Order: sequence, then C-alpha cells, then structure tokens
Amino acid sequence: MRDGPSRPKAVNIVIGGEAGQGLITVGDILTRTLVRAGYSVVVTQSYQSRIRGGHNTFTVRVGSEEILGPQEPIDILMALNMDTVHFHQHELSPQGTVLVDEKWGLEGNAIFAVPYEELGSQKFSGILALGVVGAMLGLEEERFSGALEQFLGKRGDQVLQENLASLKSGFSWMSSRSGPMHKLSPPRYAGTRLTLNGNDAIALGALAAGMKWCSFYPMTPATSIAETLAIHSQAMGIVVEQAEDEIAAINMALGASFAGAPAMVATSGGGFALMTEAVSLAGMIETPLVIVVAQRPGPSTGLPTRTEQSDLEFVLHSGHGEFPRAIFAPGSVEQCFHTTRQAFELAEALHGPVFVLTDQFLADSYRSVEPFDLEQLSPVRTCQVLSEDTPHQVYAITQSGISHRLIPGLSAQCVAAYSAERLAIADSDEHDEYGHLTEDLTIRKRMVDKRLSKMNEILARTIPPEVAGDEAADLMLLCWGSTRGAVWEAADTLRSQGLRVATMHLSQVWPIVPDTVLGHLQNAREVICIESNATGQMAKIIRRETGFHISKKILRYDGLPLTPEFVLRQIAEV
Amino acid sequence: MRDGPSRPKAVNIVIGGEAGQGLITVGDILTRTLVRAGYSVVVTQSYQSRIRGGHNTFTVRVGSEEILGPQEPIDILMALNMDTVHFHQHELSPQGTVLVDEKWGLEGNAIFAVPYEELGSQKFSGILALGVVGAMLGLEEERFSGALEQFLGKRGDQVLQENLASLKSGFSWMSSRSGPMHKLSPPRYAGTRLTLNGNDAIALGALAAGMKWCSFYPMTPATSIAETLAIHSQAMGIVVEQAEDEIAAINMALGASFAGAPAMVATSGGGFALMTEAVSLAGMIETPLVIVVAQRPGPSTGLPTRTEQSDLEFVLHSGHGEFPRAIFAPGSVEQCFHTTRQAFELAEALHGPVFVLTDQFLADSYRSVEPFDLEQLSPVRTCQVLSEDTPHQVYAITQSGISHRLIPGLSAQCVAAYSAERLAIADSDEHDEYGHLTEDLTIRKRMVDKRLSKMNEILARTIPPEVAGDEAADLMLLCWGSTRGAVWEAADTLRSQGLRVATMHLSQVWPIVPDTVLGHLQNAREVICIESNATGQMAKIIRRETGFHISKKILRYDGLPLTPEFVLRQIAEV
Amino acid sequence: MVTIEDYGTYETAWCPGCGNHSILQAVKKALVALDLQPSQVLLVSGIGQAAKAPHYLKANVFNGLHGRSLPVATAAKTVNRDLAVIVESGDGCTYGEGGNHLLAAIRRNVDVTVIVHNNQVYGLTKGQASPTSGEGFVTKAYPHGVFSSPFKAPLLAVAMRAGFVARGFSGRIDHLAQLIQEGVRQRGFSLVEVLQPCVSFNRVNTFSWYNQRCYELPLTHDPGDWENAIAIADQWGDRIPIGVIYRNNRPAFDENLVQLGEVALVSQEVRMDQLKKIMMSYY
Amino acid sequence: MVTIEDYGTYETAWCPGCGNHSILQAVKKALVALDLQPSQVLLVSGIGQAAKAPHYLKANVFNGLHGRSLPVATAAKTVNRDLAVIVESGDGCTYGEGGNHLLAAIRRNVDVTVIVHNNQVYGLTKGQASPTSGEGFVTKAYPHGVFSSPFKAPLLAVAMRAGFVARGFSGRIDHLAQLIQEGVRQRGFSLVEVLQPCVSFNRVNTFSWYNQRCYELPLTHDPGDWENAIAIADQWGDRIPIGVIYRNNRPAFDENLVQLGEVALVSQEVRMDQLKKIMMSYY
Ligand SMILES: Cc1ncc(C[n+]2csc(CCOP(=O)(O)OP(=O)(O)O)c2C)c(N)n1
Ligand SMILES: Cc1ncc(C[n+]2csc(CCOP(=O)(O)OP(=O)(O)O)c2C)c(N)n1
Ligand code: SF4
Ligand code: SF4
Ligand SMILES: [Mg+2]
Ligand SMILES: [Mg+2]
Repeated sequence: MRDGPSRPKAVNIVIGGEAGQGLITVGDILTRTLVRAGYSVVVTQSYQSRIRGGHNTFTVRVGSEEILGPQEPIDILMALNMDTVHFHQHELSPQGTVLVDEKWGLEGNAIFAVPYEELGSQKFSGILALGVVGAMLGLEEERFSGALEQFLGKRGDQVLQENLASLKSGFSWMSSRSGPMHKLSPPRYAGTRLTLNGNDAIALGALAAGMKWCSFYPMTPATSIAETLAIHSQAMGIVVEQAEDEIAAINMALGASFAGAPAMVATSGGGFALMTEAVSLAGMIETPLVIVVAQRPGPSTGLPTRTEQSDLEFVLHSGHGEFPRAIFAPGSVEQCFHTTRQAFELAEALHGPVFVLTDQFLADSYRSVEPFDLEQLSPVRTCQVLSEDTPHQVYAITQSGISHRLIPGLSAQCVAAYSAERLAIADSDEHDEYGHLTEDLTIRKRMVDKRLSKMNEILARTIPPEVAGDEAADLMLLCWGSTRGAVWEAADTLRSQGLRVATMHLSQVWPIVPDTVLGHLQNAREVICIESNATGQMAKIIRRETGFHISKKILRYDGLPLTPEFVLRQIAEV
Repeated sequence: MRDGPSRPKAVNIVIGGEAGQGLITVGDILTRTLVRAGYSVVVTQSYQSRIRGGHNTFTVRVGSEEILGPQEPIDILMALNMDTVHFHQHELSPQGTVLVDEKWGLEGNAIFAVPYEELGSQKFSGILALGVVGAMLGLEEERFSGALEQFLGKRGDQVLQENLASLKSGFSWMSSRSGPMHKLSPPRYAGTRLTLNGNDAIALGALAAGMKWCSFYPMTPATSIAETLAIHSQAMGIVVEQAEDEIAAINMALGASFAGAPAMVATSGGGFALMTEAVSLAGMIETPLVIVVAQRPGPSTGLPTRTEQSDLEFVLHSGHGEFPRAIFAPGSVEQCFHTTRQAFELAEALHGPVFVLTDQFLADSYRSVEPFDLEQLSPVRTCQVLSEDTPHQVYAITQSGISHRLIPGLSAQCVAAYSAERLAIADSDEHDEYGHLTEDLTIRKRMVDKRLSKMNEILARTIPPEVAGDEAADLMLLCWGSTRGAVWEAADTLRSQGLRVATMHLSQVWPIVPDTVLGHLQNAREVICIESNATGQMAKIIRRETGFHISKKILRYDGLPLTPEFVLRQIAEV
Repeated sequence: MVTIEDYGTYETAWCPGCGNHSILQAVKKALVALDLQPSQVLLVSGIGQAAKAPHYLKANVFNGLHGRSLPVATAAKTVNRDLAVIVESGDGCTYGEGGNHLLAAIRRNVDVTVIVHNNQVYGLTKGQASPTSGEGFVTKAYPHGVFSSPFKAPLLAVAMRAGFVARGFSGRIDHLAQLIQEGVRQRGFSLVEVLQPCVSFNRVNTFSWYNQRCYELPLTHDPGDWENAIAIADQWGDRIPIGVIYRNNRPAFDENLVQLGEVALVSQEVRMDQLKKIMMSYY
Repeated sequence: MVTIEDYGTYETAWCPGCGNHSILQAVKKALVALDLQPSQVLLVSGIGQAAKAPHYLKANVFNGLHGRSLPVATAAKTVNRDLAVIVESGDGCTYGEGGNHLLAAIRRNVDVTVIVHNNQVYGLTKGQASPTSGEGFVTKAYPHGVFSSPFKAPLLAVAMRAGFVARGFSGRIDHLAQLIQEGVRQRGFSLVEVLQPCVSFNRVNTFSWYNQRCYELPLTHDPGDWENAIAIADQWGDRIPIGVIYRNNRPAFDENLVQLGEVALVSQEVRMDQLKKIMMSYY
C-alpha cells in the first residue's frame, strides 16, 4: 500500500464549441504538445450524437506531476462560440480565465478577450487560441509548432504555413500582453511519452498479442478500435473487416479463431446484445475470442456518445447456458493495453470468450503513456502445442478441463504428421471428445463438468484487486474500470483532510476471487462502492460472491464521467 | 402450510421406440383417455433431435390421487422396438411389466409377450399395445375408443375403423388372458378435466389475457406455443406471424404492442439471445411485451430437445443498460396459464418487458387440468385509460414512474378528443417527456429514475413464494419453475420417513422480495437449493438479494428432468 | 384539408447542406398531398442521421433500433390498417444491418412505404462504408477503397417483384414528393430509394455528382414490364434513372389475413366466448 | 489420389428416403474428383437437418449457429486460403435466418461454395414454412397456406452478379457432383442450390415433383450472359432449369486484401518490429 498525497496541482483547459468547429484538432494538438513536453494529461471528450452544430467540449487536464482523473473546475475555457461561455461560465475555478473573441463584446472578471480578427483569419481562431493558451501556460512556441507540423503535415504546405502563422500570432500577442497566467511547473518526467487514448491502447494491446483478425460493425464508442487496427493492417499484415452486422462480426471472428488466427471484435451495448448468441457458441466450441465492449448509457440507443458502466451484469451473464468466461475492466490507458493483451493470452489458454469492458470516457481519454516494453512480450501462438502426441480428440476430457486445439489444415510448420484423423471439429450441439454431435446424456454431463472446470485455471490467473491507501481505513472506496483515476484522486483529497482512506480497484471484474477481496473490505470501517451506473452492479456481484453487503453507493448515470469532485460531493452527503 | 403425505400411488407407463413409430399418437390417446376418466397424470416426453429413428420415450405417470411430478421406476414398459427393452429394462419397478412383440423371442421375468401379428397388422402394434395396457389398468374399452375417435376422426373412416379394431383386439386378448395386472383405483375426481401441456396452457393464458399478436421463429421447445395460437387465430381473430428471424419476431411484437395490440414472442435460449437488443428497447420505450423463454440445455445449440433451467441469469440480465423487468417461472401447467395471463397484465401495468421462463419438460408435460374460470378473467385493455385529461406526455414523470400510454391513430372509441398534439412517440434514444430524442443530461437522470422507480409497482405485485410443509423444518427444499412437482413429491417421501421438511417454490423468480423469502429460509435448520442447471443460479440470486448463502445444492444438468428419485438420491449424498 | 403547417417546423441536428433537409420537405409535401392528418401517420425509423427524420415533423413516431424498422412497421400496420405507415432510414440501416428484413418485407408485400435516405455512407458514425458505397470508396477501414460490389436495392426489389419500386433524388423535391405519394397509395410494399448527398462524409457522390447523372424516366416507361424494369434498375453510372421503376398488383400482406376485419384489430373486442370453446376442445 | 473411402461412411440421423443422403454422396464425389484430402477441406454449416451433413464425412467441421455459416466461412477462408471452404446448410438457415449474410457474401465475392439443401421447408423443427415454400403451402402456422412469395435465391444471386450460380437436384447425383466441383474451382462466391425432397414434411415438392420438372441446361446456355441468366434463374414451375446458370470473373474477396501473402495468414509470424514503429508513431 502507498500513502497518497492530496490532489496534484493541475491546469484544467476546456475547449468548447460546435461539432465541426475543429475543436478536436485543437485539442489533439494541445494534448500532444503537452505530453511531448513531459506533462501528464487526462483528456475528457464530451460530444453529442451529431456531426455539425450542438455543443461539444474537449477537456485537457494537465499537470507536471502524475494526474489520474478528470477535474470539474475550469482553469482555462477556450470558447470557440458564445454558447460555450454561457454553458460553462459557472464551472470556472476562482483563478479561471475565459478566452473569448473580442468581437462578442463580452465583459466580466474572468473574461479574456482576444482580437482574433486582428491577429489573423477568423478561420484559424482555434489555432490562434491555441497560441494564446500556450503562452498562458508558459510553454515554448516550438513545442506547439512541432505538433502542428506532425498533425497537419499531410494536408499540404500551404495549410501548414497558415496554421503556423496563426499559432505564432496568438503566441506573441499573448506574450506581449502579460506573463503566463497559468504557468505550469517544469514536468517531473523526461523520457519519451506517447499520447494514447483507451481505444488506441486496446488496439496496440491486441497487436502486441498477435491478433490477426478483427471484424466489427461501427458503433460508438468502439469504432475507433477497429479503425485504428485497420490503419495498421497493411503494416502488420492483419485483416480488419467491416461486417454486415454484429452477428456476422462475431461469427467471422470465431471462424478466424477456429482456423488459427487470434481474433477480436469490438462493439458497444446494443451491438453486443446481437453477439450474445455467438458468445455462447464460443463457450460451447471452446474457441478463443476477445470481445471488447465499450459501454455507453443505455438502455437501447440511450446516449450514444456518452459514458456509463451499466453493461457489467449483462456481459457477465450474456449467452444462454453455462460456460466459463473472464472480464477485464481497465482503469487506465496502460491497463487498456495490458488487459487486452492478457485477454488474448487467457482466451487462448482457456479456449473460450474473454471480455474487455471499457467505456466512452476511457475510450476517448488521451493520456501520457510510457512506451510499452514490447521486447518483453511475445504474441499468442495458436498452434505451438501441436505435436505427434497431440491427442486426436479436440475435446479430450482432462483434469483441468483444457484440451488441445487442432487447427484445420495447418500444415507441416505446426504439426509434422498431420494425419487425416486429426481433424478440427467444432459443433454447437453437445458433442463427444472428437467434437461430433452426440445425444448421449452421460457424455453431456461430463462435457459440462469439463467446460466448467476450466474456471479453476481462470481463477488462478485472475488479476488481484489493486488496493491502496491506509490499512484498516475508516473508509474504503471500491471501484472498477474507468473510474479508477477519479476515485484515486478523491481518496487523496480525503486523506489530505485527515481521513484514513483506502481504495480498491478491480481491473478484472470476473471472476471475483473472494479471498483477494473480502479481507480488505472487512478491514475497513465503512465501504462505499462507486460506479457509473444506477443500480450498483458491482456491489451486487460482490455480495453474491463474497456475502459482503455494501449498502453505501455513489452512482452516476447522467452520461458524464465520474469526477473526484462528484465523489467528494456525494461522500459529503452519504 | 399443508402437511404432505407420502408419495401418491401411481402407475408409471413408458412407451418407447424410434421417432416416427407413432409413439406420440399412442401416448396422446393414452393420456387423454386417462384424464377423461378422471385420473391425474404427469407426462414426460424424451426425444432426440431427429425425425426418424433414434430412441424416444413418452412416459405417462397416472394416479387416482393428485400427482405432481415424474417417476423413474417403470411399471409398464411398452416397447415398440427391441432397443427400448434394452435401454430401459434396468429401470423396471419390482412389479414392472415389459410389453414386447412375441416375435422378438425375448424371455425373462417381467417380459410380457404379445402376439401382435396374430392380433392384427404389425402396422397397428402401437394401438394393439394400447388395448393391452388399457386392460392391464382395468379400464373400460369405451374410454379408449372415444379418445381414439376424437384423435383420428379427421383422418377418415377407414383409418379409424382399423384402429378401433386393433384397440378392441388388444383389449380382449389381454382381458381373456388375465385380470388387470396394474389396476388403477377409481379416480378421486369426477368433473371435467382438460389434457394440457405447459405450452398449451401458455397459449391459452395469452389468449385469456387478450393477446392479439404473436410473432415467432421456430425453435424447440417453444414452437408449439405459437403454433397452437396459430391454430386458434381465425377463431380468436388474432395474428400469429412466423418471422424471418428472432430479431424480426421481437421487433414486430414491439411494433404491434406500440400500436395497441397486446403482444408476445416465444423462443428458446439461442433465439432469445438474438432478442436481447430489443428487450432493452422495450425497457427504454416502455412498451409492454411478454417474452416466453422455453429453456433447453446449452450452451449454444446444446441438446435441442432436452430440458434445463440454465437461462435464468441470462434472462434476468438480458439487454444492455438498466430497466425494470419481471420474470415468472411456472411450476405447473395451471401456473403456465395463470402466470402468462399475469405477465400480460403486468407488462401493461408497468409498460415494459415481462418474461415467462419455462423449459422443455414442462412445455411437453401433459397434465390433467381443471378448466379455467374464464368468466372471472378480463382481458388486458391497452387504451381504456385514455381520456380527455390524459396528458400529452407519453413519458410524463410521475411518482410511480408509470405514465400514460398513447396509441397511434386510435380513434373515437378510445379517446374522444384525440388531438393532433396527442401523438404516440417512442424513441430508443434517451428522450424527453414527449418521447423526443434529447441530449439534455438532466432529463437523462430523471428518466433513469422514472424508469427504475417502476420497480416498486412490480415489487408490490410480486407473487410470494409458495411455502409448504413443516414450519421450523429440519430441511427446506428450495426450487423454482418446472421442478416443483418433483421437489414436492420428494419432500412428501422424506416426511413419510419422519423428517420435518418444508418446501419453497418460486413461480415468480424476479424480483426477489427478501421479506417473503428470508424468514422461511432462516427458520429451517438446513436449506438445499434444487435446480436443473450446473451452477445453482437461483442460489446465487438469493444470496445477492437477501444475503442468505445456500451452500447445499442439488443440480441436474444431463438434459433430463429432475425427478423425486434424483432428489432423494442426492439428499442421501449431501 | 391538411396543410404543411400542420406538420410543424423543427430544428434539426443535421449539417447545413445535407440532403436530408430536402427529403424532409418532400415527405411533408407528400403527406399534405395525401391529405393525411399527423395522427393518421406512423413514421418508423432505425438509427442513423436519416432515422432522426421522424422527430422533425408532427406524426406518430417509432424511432427504434438500427436496422429493425421494417419488422416494427409490418406489425403496426397489420394491427391497425387505418394507419399510414412510412419507414424512413438510411442505406446502412435498411440495406446493411436490416438486409434480412428487407428481403422478408418484399416477400410479404407488407403495405408500408420505405424511404431510404441513400447517402452511400454511414453518416452518424462518421464515414464508414455502407452497402451502397461505390467500389473504391476510401474509408478508414478500407484505405485502399471498398471492394464489395455496391448493393443495388431497386434491382433486388424488382428481381423479387416488390409491389412498388422507385428512385428519387433529394435535389428534386417535387418529383420525390410525387414518388412518396404514389408509394403510400400503393397497397403493398413500396421502396422509395432517395439519393442524398452527405456533405460531411461523402466527397464522391456529391449533389452535383447526382444532379448530373439523374434523369427522370420518360412517360413511355412501363413500370409493369418486369424485364425492362430489371434493365432500368440495373442502370448506375453516368446515367441514373429516377422515377417509378416497377410496380405490380400483388395482394398486400394484411389482405391475406382473413382474420382481419373491417375494424382495426387493435380496436376489436377480445372473443372470450370463442376462447371458452377453444379451451373445452382440450377435453 | 484421394478415394471416396478416405471420406469414410457414417450412420446418419436422416430419414430413409431423404434427399440429403444423395447430396452427401455428391459432395463426396466432388471432393474426390477435386483430389482434396479431408484435412484440406473445411465444411461449415448452421443448424438444421442439412446442417448435420458435415458430421457424415471426414473433414474439418465447423457446425455453428443457425443462419450464421457464411460469416464463419468467410473469415476461415481469409485467414487460411489453403483450405477449401464449403458451406452446407438448409434453405431456412441460408435464406431465412441467414439472409443478410447471403447478401453480404455475394457482394464480397468470398471464395466459398455454398451448397443449399433446399427442401422448401424447415425439416428439423418439423415442418414450418421456409422462404422457399411455395405459395399456398400449408403449415400449422399458415392453415390457409403461405402467402409470402417464394424466395428465388438463384435469381437474386444472378441479379447481384454472384461469382457462380448453379442449381442441382439430389436426384441427379453425378450432375450435382459436377456442379459442386465447378463451384469449388470457381475463385469467388459459388451458390449451388440443391432441390431436395423431404419425405417427412414436404408432401408437395416430392422426388417425382422435382424429377418431372428438372431439366438440364443445354450446352448452348451461356452462363456469361447476364440478361439471359436472369430469365433462366426466374424460371420456376412446370420446368425448372438445373446446371450452371451464371458465372463471372470478379476477383475474390481475399484477392483484394493486399496484406495477404503467399503463406496463409495463420502461419505468418507476428510483425513485432512493425509494431514497435507503429507504437512510436503515437509520440
Ligand atoms: C446494433 C447497432 N449497431 C450499430 C449502431 C451504430 N450506428 C448508428 S447509426 C449507424 C449507421 C448509420 O448509417 P445509415 O443507416 O446509412 O444512416 P445515415 O447516418 O447515413 O443517415 C450505425 C452503424 C447502432 N446504433 N446499433
Ligand atoms: C437462432 C435459432 N433459431 C431457431 C433455431 C431452430 N431451428 C433449428 S433448425 C431450424 C430450421 C431448419 O430448416 P432448414 O435450414 O431449411 O434445414 P432443414 O432442417 O430443412 O434441412 C430452426 C428454425 C435455432 N437452432 N437457432
Ligand atoms: S453527416 Fe452527412 S448525412 Fe449526416 S447530417 Fe451531416 S451531411 Fe447529413
Ligand atoms: S425431416 Fe425431411 S429433411 Fe429431415 S431428414 Fe427427414 S426427410 Fe430429410
Ligand atoms: Mg447512410
Ligand atoms: Mg429446409
């Protein structure tokens, strides 16, 4: 356990405007610049389900120390339109600044009017503002221009030059006016840091695991996982296919996996619902499969571009009949990478479906991430274990429940003597050890036992909860998945107020290993379960699995991510 | 609570043979004859997933007292082929008789050879055997010929006459040879009894509720529900439509219900999996829908014609996001009728999805059933509550969470002043009170609260568990759904052995109302949960909802129904 | 007399310049021309940009699941034949996720009119290929361009002898309104595919791309001639025909259901007397 | 040289007299004629009587979900192009539940051969109507007979310009085996629809019903002529054409995937060196 300090000092920058005003471009460049400069960031993207108009924000919280979660009070509000001022003015921190266009004629304490027209074209007000903010933060201009070049390089020289000029113009205007109003301390970290969001990291984790097939049907907030993989498909020599629907996507993935290619699907709640029949199939034919479910608020279409953690119970019980599974729920961008990799390993080891449960907040949240040590990682191998002695029975009944996979048609490089008898047979019906359909009810029972006994292997590999803070605490904050950062920082704040607080985060939410959880919960005087849903799904699972009843819950389900401030407000209430 | 006697005296008749040998016809006529004669029956059908060949049985357990569950030892084995003798000989009761064809040349203690060829054509050996068995049971021949006429009447006179002749021939041969070897006591009940299986009763329950639309995609063991409804569709003026797939089936049903027709779908595990996206839709748009899930062993295609109770958790958590639901799990054919009716009422009251969870055993299990008192029942009305004052807001936020439905286009007979403003709007996105799409996150939270608060109405209406037997018992047997009869009879046997035994049956498995369950469980010295699945799903739910941990379980998952004998054997072990 | 004002005016979430605005206009014009009250109309849609359309006029609305509007419309129409049931959704929704329901609806000849906003792209999810995307259309998932052959829904519908098959263009509002009107009047399944520019994600099939290619079928075109309709429906490229391509007089789905009476099924009393007889038949 | 014995003989769960027995024979004959080893063949099926077929010969087998064999086959073929991938399933499976995947597979032109055992009924579930059931076919759910128009898969496949479209009859085993062979040889999507009597549930379309109507397409028939193929594929009734109806030379799905090399994807090493570069591009 480690002792937590109070919340790290950070500057919270919100870029607000209409869809289509380019705020993502500005946000991306700002983020990448800060990360490259060695700062720690947590990005929160909040957008509507439309392509133009409406109101979106891109929030970059930046600090020189490591920061983990989002923050509510706004230090710098970059308003690309007047609505933004209107919507967010009341969220300003005491020292907050609102960047507005001089032309709007706004006045007030925090208002900081910039003469965009004077400084350059209106068209570039986003980039101009970026220059202004860069100077406010006390950073060097070159840092931004580098990122801008990388970002806009491919759009041609003219565009780049215009943008660079705007950037410079904003920078010098601000520098000439006053000193840095929100100066960042020098960053604590030096080495190379990558700018990755949760979905990027899932894609990289899959590639590191040796994924060769990803099929998908577009669905926010999962789409970018497959699209990122597609961008790298040529270089990696993998196949990413947009399917006609989610049912096709998952059945394709099972076909690929059966044929020997580590495979993945990525979707969100409604699309996942359509996949549940095949989840059960994966359980029955014992075929490895990684299923990423990126959650958004339900039921049904719900709020397609917002965040929630309300599909835990659904994923846990998805598919008819009974079969083992595992569910990861990464709490950071690094964990997105690692748990996705582990998901492939586990799927291959247990011959069945393994889930990665993420959500819109984490999917879109850029962070500064140390490069992963790829040398230490080796990809999953589907056919390495085949040998002369490999039994012919694909579903041989073993002590562990785990048999030997056979891969259809795989030739000499895997199996020297691939005999005509050693065929890969998969059947969704109950089957015998060879994989052929059977109606023998004695075999049925043995096959159920075999499949379920694989749970032991999963249990043995389950990631224990991450517990931090005071032992025998007055208060234990329990969380899972993407809310880790918010909870961790809330705990730090509580500690700084003198409370003895512990935190527990589950990055693997199934199975629950009571031994690794119960002691910690019992040690705390009080436990609060914190979740982004309305019914406290994890609390229910904990009670079912351990008998420990958590009656106090902090639940958020308005579509916005949990923040430390939200947690603290609620704790004050409970 | 009632005191249970030991198991009722009964004769257990097994008809065995290949698919296509007509054993279902023989079984049906036997069953109907016995029911009409006033006997109580429990039928168990066991068949393979093929149309010809293989090995099937049709088992009729018959008693003069009320019997509730199946029985393992066979009193009369009607072997239509030699395999049947082979497969079931060891299951004979001490006084058991095996009816075989003289030609097979079999000998042995229990063997009772009938000269079928001598008595009539080989083609009618099933009916000949029926005559023999009728005489063995000491029944009058006319009882059988009446049922035969009803059954074969439509096939033409010639067929009927030949069958009647065979029946007579078998009857007189047996009567001339010996007295009734398995004589039934006179039946206790006089009045009219119907011969219904679980699926028949579900269909009738739906009709009694005023169901007007049923869409389905064929899937064993649910198909016969829709097909039974279709047979009556002309008389009842309802629509039954075979859909292109299960996704269409449930979306059709939602369309019909939205437009004002009480609607139902019926399917099994894999088909239900495909429906889960729309289950969530029903929750979101608050549209009544009854969903019958007839369980069979999974995962995946599993054993398509066998029985299991392994979809409880799946159904309970099906659909992404969070919304209220209720799940009935009838324990008898009568309960199939009543819970299905109630499901329609509840769906209409709560504006959302309600489930009826049955299984192959109950679906196919014929019983003797008292006619339902239809006069006492009134069908669901979708538009009775509309009036001048009905608010325009379909999703008006109310205390109970329940708003007023509006039905598109419904004219004067329902609403006098159906104004242009009073339109029925449903949206799978989060919506405002009028039903229109919204991205307002304050409304979002209020809508979640509104929807979830409907749970109170459901809780208030939940059927309490049926508890029977000794108070403060040494042993409490907990069960749900179709296993009721087996558990009830096992308890009776245990009591006759001097144990103080109580039983609890849940015919509504969601929500669990802790107050109605916990006390009973705590009163017993020991609780055993009995389920037809491999993981003890109900025990898990009970722990989650009440904190009560049931560690002792009797679980059957080989595809066969739970029997009292199975339960007793296992109790001896645990 | 219904007027266009009866259908209201709403703010939309569509991009300026999007073809959807014009399609919305055409739908309203058609409804007015058909003299239908908003309460007589049920608009069913799936999910996508096009599928938002029903929120932007006054009518009964079922905005359901992506790809699943046809089953909803089928049942709603059947239980209440007094409603005019119109489906509006995108090419992805209707031809992609919902392809199986399109086949079934054509076979049933269910009396609904399906207006497919065909922008040859997935708009709402930001630019993925749709079944109608042209070969070579570049997306993130297909950096070398799409290679599945584009789905010609009108051709498929003609081949399957759908009740009514037409194509319109959002750039010809009155012509389109006329097609929608005829579609709604048709007693049976009507497909009205509408070419619709997406200014944000389809830089290939732009307004002018369509405008240059679309030609109205001449008056001499006989929609009853199946062989010819096949050839017309197959046309795509330099010239794209718009107008009524094919129609026939197959009975509509609900006309086959003998149990449906004069009064809409939803308004009929439940026949409890019949039920008693049915129950007793199990004696 | 592969012999028919290499494919083994198994007991089946089919009814005596069922057309499936002959189709099984034809498949084996075709595989032998193609000189394929059992280990080179992957048979993919859904659920139904037809879908049991892969269990009755020696080969790699994926007997998956009802309606979902095509997506499985698509991916398996793509990751291992060395496999001969053949789908066998029923009319209900392929045209009913699986209709959307049929459309997509044709558009992708994925290099698999789909043998549809078309008995115009749902056999395994005991006699419900299938998409190909004739108008008026009486089932429990349609006491007045089916009224949806029967699905003509070959017509649809020709209209969509599938790679290879053929129809066979289980009563002509050698002719059928020849069609299957040609289908497997075709580099692209091949539909081989097989008319198959179901003695238990289809009393209309019996062996002799088919036998009387089926005629082999003459040698003069040009499968490259699309217009004519449309007319042939549309034929149904007194005369039913069997043979290769249509074919073309569109590149197969996997041929469009530039990243697929000589060696099957499943056997390729993971490019960890490339991954490092990719990761660092996020700097
Ligand atoms: C089951 C499911 N899968 C995926 C999605 C995500 N989704 C929403 S709209 C859409 C595509 C829309 O394309 P189209 O139907 O052409 O409509 P457009 O936006 O172009 O008008 C997708 C894939 C969803 N809502 N539901
Ligand atoms: C999702 C799903 N729905 C329904 C079923 C039930 N089912 C099994 S086979 C079958 C129909 C089979 O018909 P067809 O494909 O024509 O094959 P046949 O038995 O006639 O050869 C159905 C509906 C299923 N297994 N899975
Ligand atoms: S993204 Fe395309 S389809 Fe959607 S509103 Fe904008 S222009 Fe129209
Ligand atoms: S039911 Fe029909 S399709 Fe199935 S095996 Fe029997 S004859 Fe063949
Ligand atoms: Mg589109
Ligand atoms: Mg069939």
